[in-house]
Amino acid sequence: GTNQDSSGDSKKGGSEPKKTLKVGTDASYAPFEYMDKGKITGFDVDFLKAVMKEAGYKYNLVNVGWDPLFVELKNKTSDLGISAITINDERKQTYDFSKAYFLSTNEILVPENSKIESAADLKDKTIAVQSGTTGQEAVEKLVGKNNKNIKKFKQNTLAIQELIHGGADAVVADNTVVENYAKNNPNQKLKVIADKKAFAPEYYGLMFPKGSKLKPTFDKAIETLYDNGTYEKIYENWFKVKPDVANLKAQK
Amino acid sequence: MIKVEQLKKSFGENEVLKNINVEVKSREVVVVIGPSGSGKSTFLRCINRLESITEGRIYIEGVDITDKTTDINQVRTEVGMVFQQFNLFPHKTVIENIMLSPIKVRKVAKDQAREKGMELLRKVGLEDKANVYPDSLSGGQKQRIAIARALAMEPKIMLFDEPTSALDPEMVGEVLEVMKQLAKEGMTMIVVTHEMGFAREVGDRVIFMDGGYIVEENVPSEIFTNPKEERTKSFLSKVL
Amino acid sequence: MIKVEQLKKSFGENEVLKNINVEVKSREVVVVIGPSGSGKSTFLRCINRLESITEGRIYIEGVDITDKTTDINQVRTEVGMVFQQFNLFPHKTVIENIMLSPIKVRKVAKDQAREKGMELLRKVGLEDKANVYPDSLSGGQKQRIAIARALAMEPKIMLFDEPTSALDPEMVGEVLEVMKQLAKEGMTMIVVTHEMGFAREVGDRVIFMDGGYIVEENVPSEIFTNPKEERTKSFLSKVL
Amino acid sequence: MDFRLDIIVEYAPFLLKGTLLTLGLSISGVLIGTILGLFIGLGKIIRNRIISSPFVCYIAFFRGTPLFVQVLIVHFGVVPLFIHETNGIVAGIIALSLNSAAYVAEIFRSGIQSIDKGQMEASRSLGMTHVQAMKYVILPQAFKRIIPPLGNEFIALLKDSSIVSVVAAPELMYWATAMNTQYGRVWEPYLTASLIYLVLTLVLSFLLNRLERRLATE
Amino acid sequence: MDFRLDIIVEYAPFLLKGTLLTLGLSISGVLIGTILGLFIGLGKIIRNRIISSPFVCYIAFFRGTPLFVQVLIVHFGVVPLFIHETNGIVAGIIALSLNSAAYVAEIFRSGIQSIDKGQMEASRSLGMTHVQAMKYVILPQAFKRIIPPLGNEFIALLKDSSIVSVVAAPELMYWATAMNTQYGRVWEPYLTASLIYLVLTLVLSFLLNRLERRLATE
Ligand SMILES: Nc1ncnc2c1ncn2[C@@H]1O[C@H](COP(=O)(O)OP(=O)(O)OP(=O)(O)O)[C@@H](O)[C@H]1O
Ligand SMILES: Nc1ncnc2c1ncn2[C@@H]1O[C@H](COP(=O)(O)OP(=O)(O)OP(=O)(O)O)[C@@H](O)[C@H]1O
Ligand SMILES: [Mg+2]
Ligand SMILES: [Mg+2]
Repeated sequence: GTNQDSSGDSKKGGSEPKKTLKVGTDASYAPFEYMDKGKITGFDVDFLKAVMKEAGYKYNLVNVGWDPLFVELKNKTSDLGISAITINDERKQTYDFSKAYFLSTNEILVPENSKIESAADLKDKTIAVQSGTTGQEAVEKLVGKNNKNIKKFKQNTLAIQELIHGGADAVVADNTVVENYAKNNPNQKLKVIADKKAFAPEYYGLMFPKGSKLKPTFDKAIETLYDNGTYEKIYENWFKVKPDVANLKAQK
Repeated sequence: MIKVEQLKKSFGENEVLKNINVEVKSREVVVVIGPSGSGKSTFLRCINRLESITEGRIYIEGVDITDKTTDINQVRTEVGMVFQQFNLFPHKTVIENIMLSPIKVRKVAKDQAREKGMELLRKVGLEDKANVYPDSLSGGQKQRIAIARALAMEPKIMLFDEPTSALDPEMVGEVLEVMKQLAKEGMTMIVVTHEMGFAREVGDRVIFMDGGYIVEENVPSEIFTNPKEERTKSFLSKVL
Repeated sequence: MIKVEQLKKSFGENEVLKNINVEVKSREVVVVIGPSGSGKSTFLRCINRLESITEGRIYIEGVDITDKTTDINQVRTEVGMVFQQFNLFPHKTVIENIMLSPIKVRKVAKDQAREKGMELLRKVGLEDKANVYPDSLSGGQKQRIAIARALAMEPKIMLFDEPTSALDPEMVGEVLEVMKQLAKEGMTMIVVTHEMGFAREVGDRVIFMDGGYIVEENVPSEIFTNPKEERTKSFLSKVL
Repeated sequence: MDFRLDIIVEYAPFLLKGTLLTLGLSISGVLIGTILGLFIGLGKIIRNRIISSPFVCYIAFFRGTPLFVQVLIVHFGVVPLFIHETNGIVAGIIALSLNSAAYVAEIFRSGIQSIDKGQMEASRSLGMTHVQAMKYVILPQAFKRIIPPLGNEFIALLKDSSIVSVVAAPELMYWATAMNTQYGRVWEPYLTASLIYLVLTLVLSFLLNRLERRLATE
Repeated sequence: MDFRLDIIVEYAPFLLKGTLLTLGLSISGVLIGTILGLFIGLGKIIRNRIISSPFVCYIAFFRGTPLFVQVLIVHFGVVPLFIHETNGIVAGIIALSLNSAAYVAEIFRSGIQSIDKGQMEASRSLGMTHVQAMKYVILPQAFKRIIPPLGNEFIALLKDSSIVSVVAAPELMYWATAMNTQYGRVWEPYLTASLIYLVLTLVLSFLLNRLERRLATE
């Protein structure tokens, strides 16, 4: 599945001609990256376009799938990955990450009549998450890693289906994901609970092979997007609210 | 005993039996001969309704077995059949082969069935094989067990369909011996066979079939030495 | 022509042939008889090395075929074999069955192979069947084709392993007729059969095997009327 | 290629638990599937087209669509009807059973039809009814022939059970995926899982071969 | 249950493209698998254990591990060695071919061994070598018997090809998943996909049956 999308005419690039970068993604995580009528679309896609323009690289965004994405980077068959990838310590053991480019807060999705009011109520409840997401991380911090009350699904949509069909008491996922779903499916009678205290913010980053020389360039490019307001525009376009740029900039 | 009236049998378009009329009296031994494909097997199989009948009537002891209301399983218990391929049940021992039907169909008590079974094994000279599986028997032994199995249902008539054709020559004799004994005891029998010696010695009557018809029937001494029909003559010249 | 010296053959523990010594002269017809399991088939199969030999030597026209350096495929082209089960190639027409080996093994030209094949079909009385598939033939016709197929390789010896045992009785005659013709033309033949009439009429010598040994051998007139060994007597009494 | 044994060690207890559930799912799947399959197979043999057609359709559906979809349908569509909530393990067992029933039905059908017609004729000629002949003569013989393909079906099910991870039944593949997502590494979890599958299937094949040989000599 | 036909209509062209790739993957898989499988099957028949053991191992590995893992290994381990980049479609074709080769090998083996021994003996007695007998007598007959199980393997591959979606080869299941993630809906994409799979497999079975019948009468 190669979906080509190139941009950037390397006007700022400087002297040497830069090679075209291969960027891997798993286009199955709306609204960050998903297929819209055969085209990879989403916040990450627009953000990547801006970053690449800033960094002065031509690139190919390729939908390689989630598991393959990691192998691509490890084998250096891709130059970087963007796929709403959470920066965490385990992954840092094998890969490098750029500066954080997205702040995600997890929220709880429950049936309207649920007694759950905060993250603390989740203990001893069955919680559905998408495996590998910040939602999973957050819940595992709360109730323990690989706790048997956590059900991990390959997709958030399946986790939410589980909730709707009574197999789980709550879904924990990115605020954007759960709010999107609750808004678009009012007849399912779901409500969203935010618990800023319990769920520490999580950050997404661009992922590079260990020791990649690209990292400094991209860190700088991201910084620039924060400063010149481009980031805010893209963010508002997708999420209809203002981002917490100060918080993001504060991250290393 | 058996009366077959205007029997016709077709497989699809192919009419295999064309107007067969036969009467077999009690204690009579009828031998059926004829070339391959002439309908001999089909004829036997119609008598115990292994084949459905296209037209005509078959009476066994006055009961019309072609009638829909007749209990065919009941009829079959009275008509024993022995096949060319023995068809013993390979997952059961010899004695179990013999006891199965009396127990399940006639609801005979196990002990009684076993006793009767052993008696029959003695009759066919194989009481020492009661507890072996059919696989370890020779062809001739298998066929004798198959006869004993059929007799266990105490049939009034026995049908034999080329009982010795699948046997090695030295085993033919032992099976024919059992059949001769049976005939002597007065069993009513219809035997399809190519063993002309047996037909001559034991048969009360020989029926020659060809192309779905009974071409000629007569006592053995007549038909073998003095066949009336051309087709009988040419067939006998090949097999004698 | 053929000389078998101290032939032994075992399947694992089971010694099936125990010291067989036979000599067959050119143009001689040897008939092998004996009870089932006595090793008749194994004996034939050793002669064209379908079975490997455990001990002993076999010479065909002076060539030691048990020698490792002998080209066994070459030997086999000189020894034709006819099986009980015909073993025609079902995916080829009759004439293709006959032509296959001459073309592929002897590298005969197609036209020539076909001509020779048609001649052989005429010999076995089946030239009208050249282009049909074996499935549509009767057993007797199949066996005659099998004989023609073996003859197409122009063998010096023909081995027959119960060629008529799988046939309906009325077809036995036509196959024996072809074999008699072959014998008359001077073919060297070893025939395993239960057809005593054929043995008597055509056989130059009869070998009686039992339990892996040659128990007795003699000209037919002697062995049938005046067998010397007890085992021969008892066997013959069963099959005659 | 670096290969991190430490994370395999860390996940070993989970992989073990997962393997046990994988075995449990496959065993219950093949057992229930065998019972269902027997009836469906017998149903398909019935000469009457009207009676046999639902069985024919059942087999066509379960053999003609990916197990993946069947699992989702059972999980979200069928299980909640009965226990008023979803349950990955229950759904897994049901889906694997229904799926294997379709395959087992075909195994039974061909096993039964492979028994020589003479057996049925001999039974009928001894006065047995069709049902009696099936019960005492045909099925006992068919069972023996059915064991090898049934064993193969079990092995197939063992591998197919990995699909149940999509509804979060914590079997072997589920834990391999968990490991994969936590560390973002592919080879360690999946090669380990495939090795476990390979060992399971080879051991099963071996046992199956021995069983077959014992049955053959009986 | 609401069922949104509009999103199916919207995705129809992609599902169609995906179906075509699914067919393409399965067809190339079964074709290449058949050629490979013939050699592997012949290799397994060889009496010499040393020569036959690699073939035996090949079959054990590919039949004993989930296709899922095989796809990943080929995608990351094998394809980059040759074309210096990953490619989901190439990996899909290779993995499906290697996998089906193992099954086809067994089909060939049992097809060859099902030919009556008398055929080989008759050929040898006519002076043919073992290879000649195989080529002119055994294999032509075996091929006929092999066609039905080969057809079944094709059908199995058609369903199994859905697994190739993990390396983002845009076949049917890939688009169903894309639809699922875009709209967050489960039934519309997966029921539609399963219906397409069902139609494909039923049509194939039908064609296969006709072919079998024609071969039988020939
Ligand atoms: N079940 C069947 N379906 C169709 N045709 C059949 C069936 N059984 C027998 N026939 C045909 O009926 C004809 C008579 O067959 P039958 O078996 O009665 O002959 P037969 O005299 O017993 O021959 P044989 O000596 O070879 O046993 C043959 O042409 C055969 O092909
Ligand atoms: N391939 C084999 N493997 C093991 N034992 C065999 C094999 N072939 C034959 N035998 C055994 O060798 C013995 C002789 O068999 P053979 O076929 O030569 O007998 P036969 O005289 O031809 O009998 P029949 O008249 O039944 O054909 C038998 O006990 C048989 O079981
Ligand atoms: Mg008959
Ligand atoms: Mg023999």
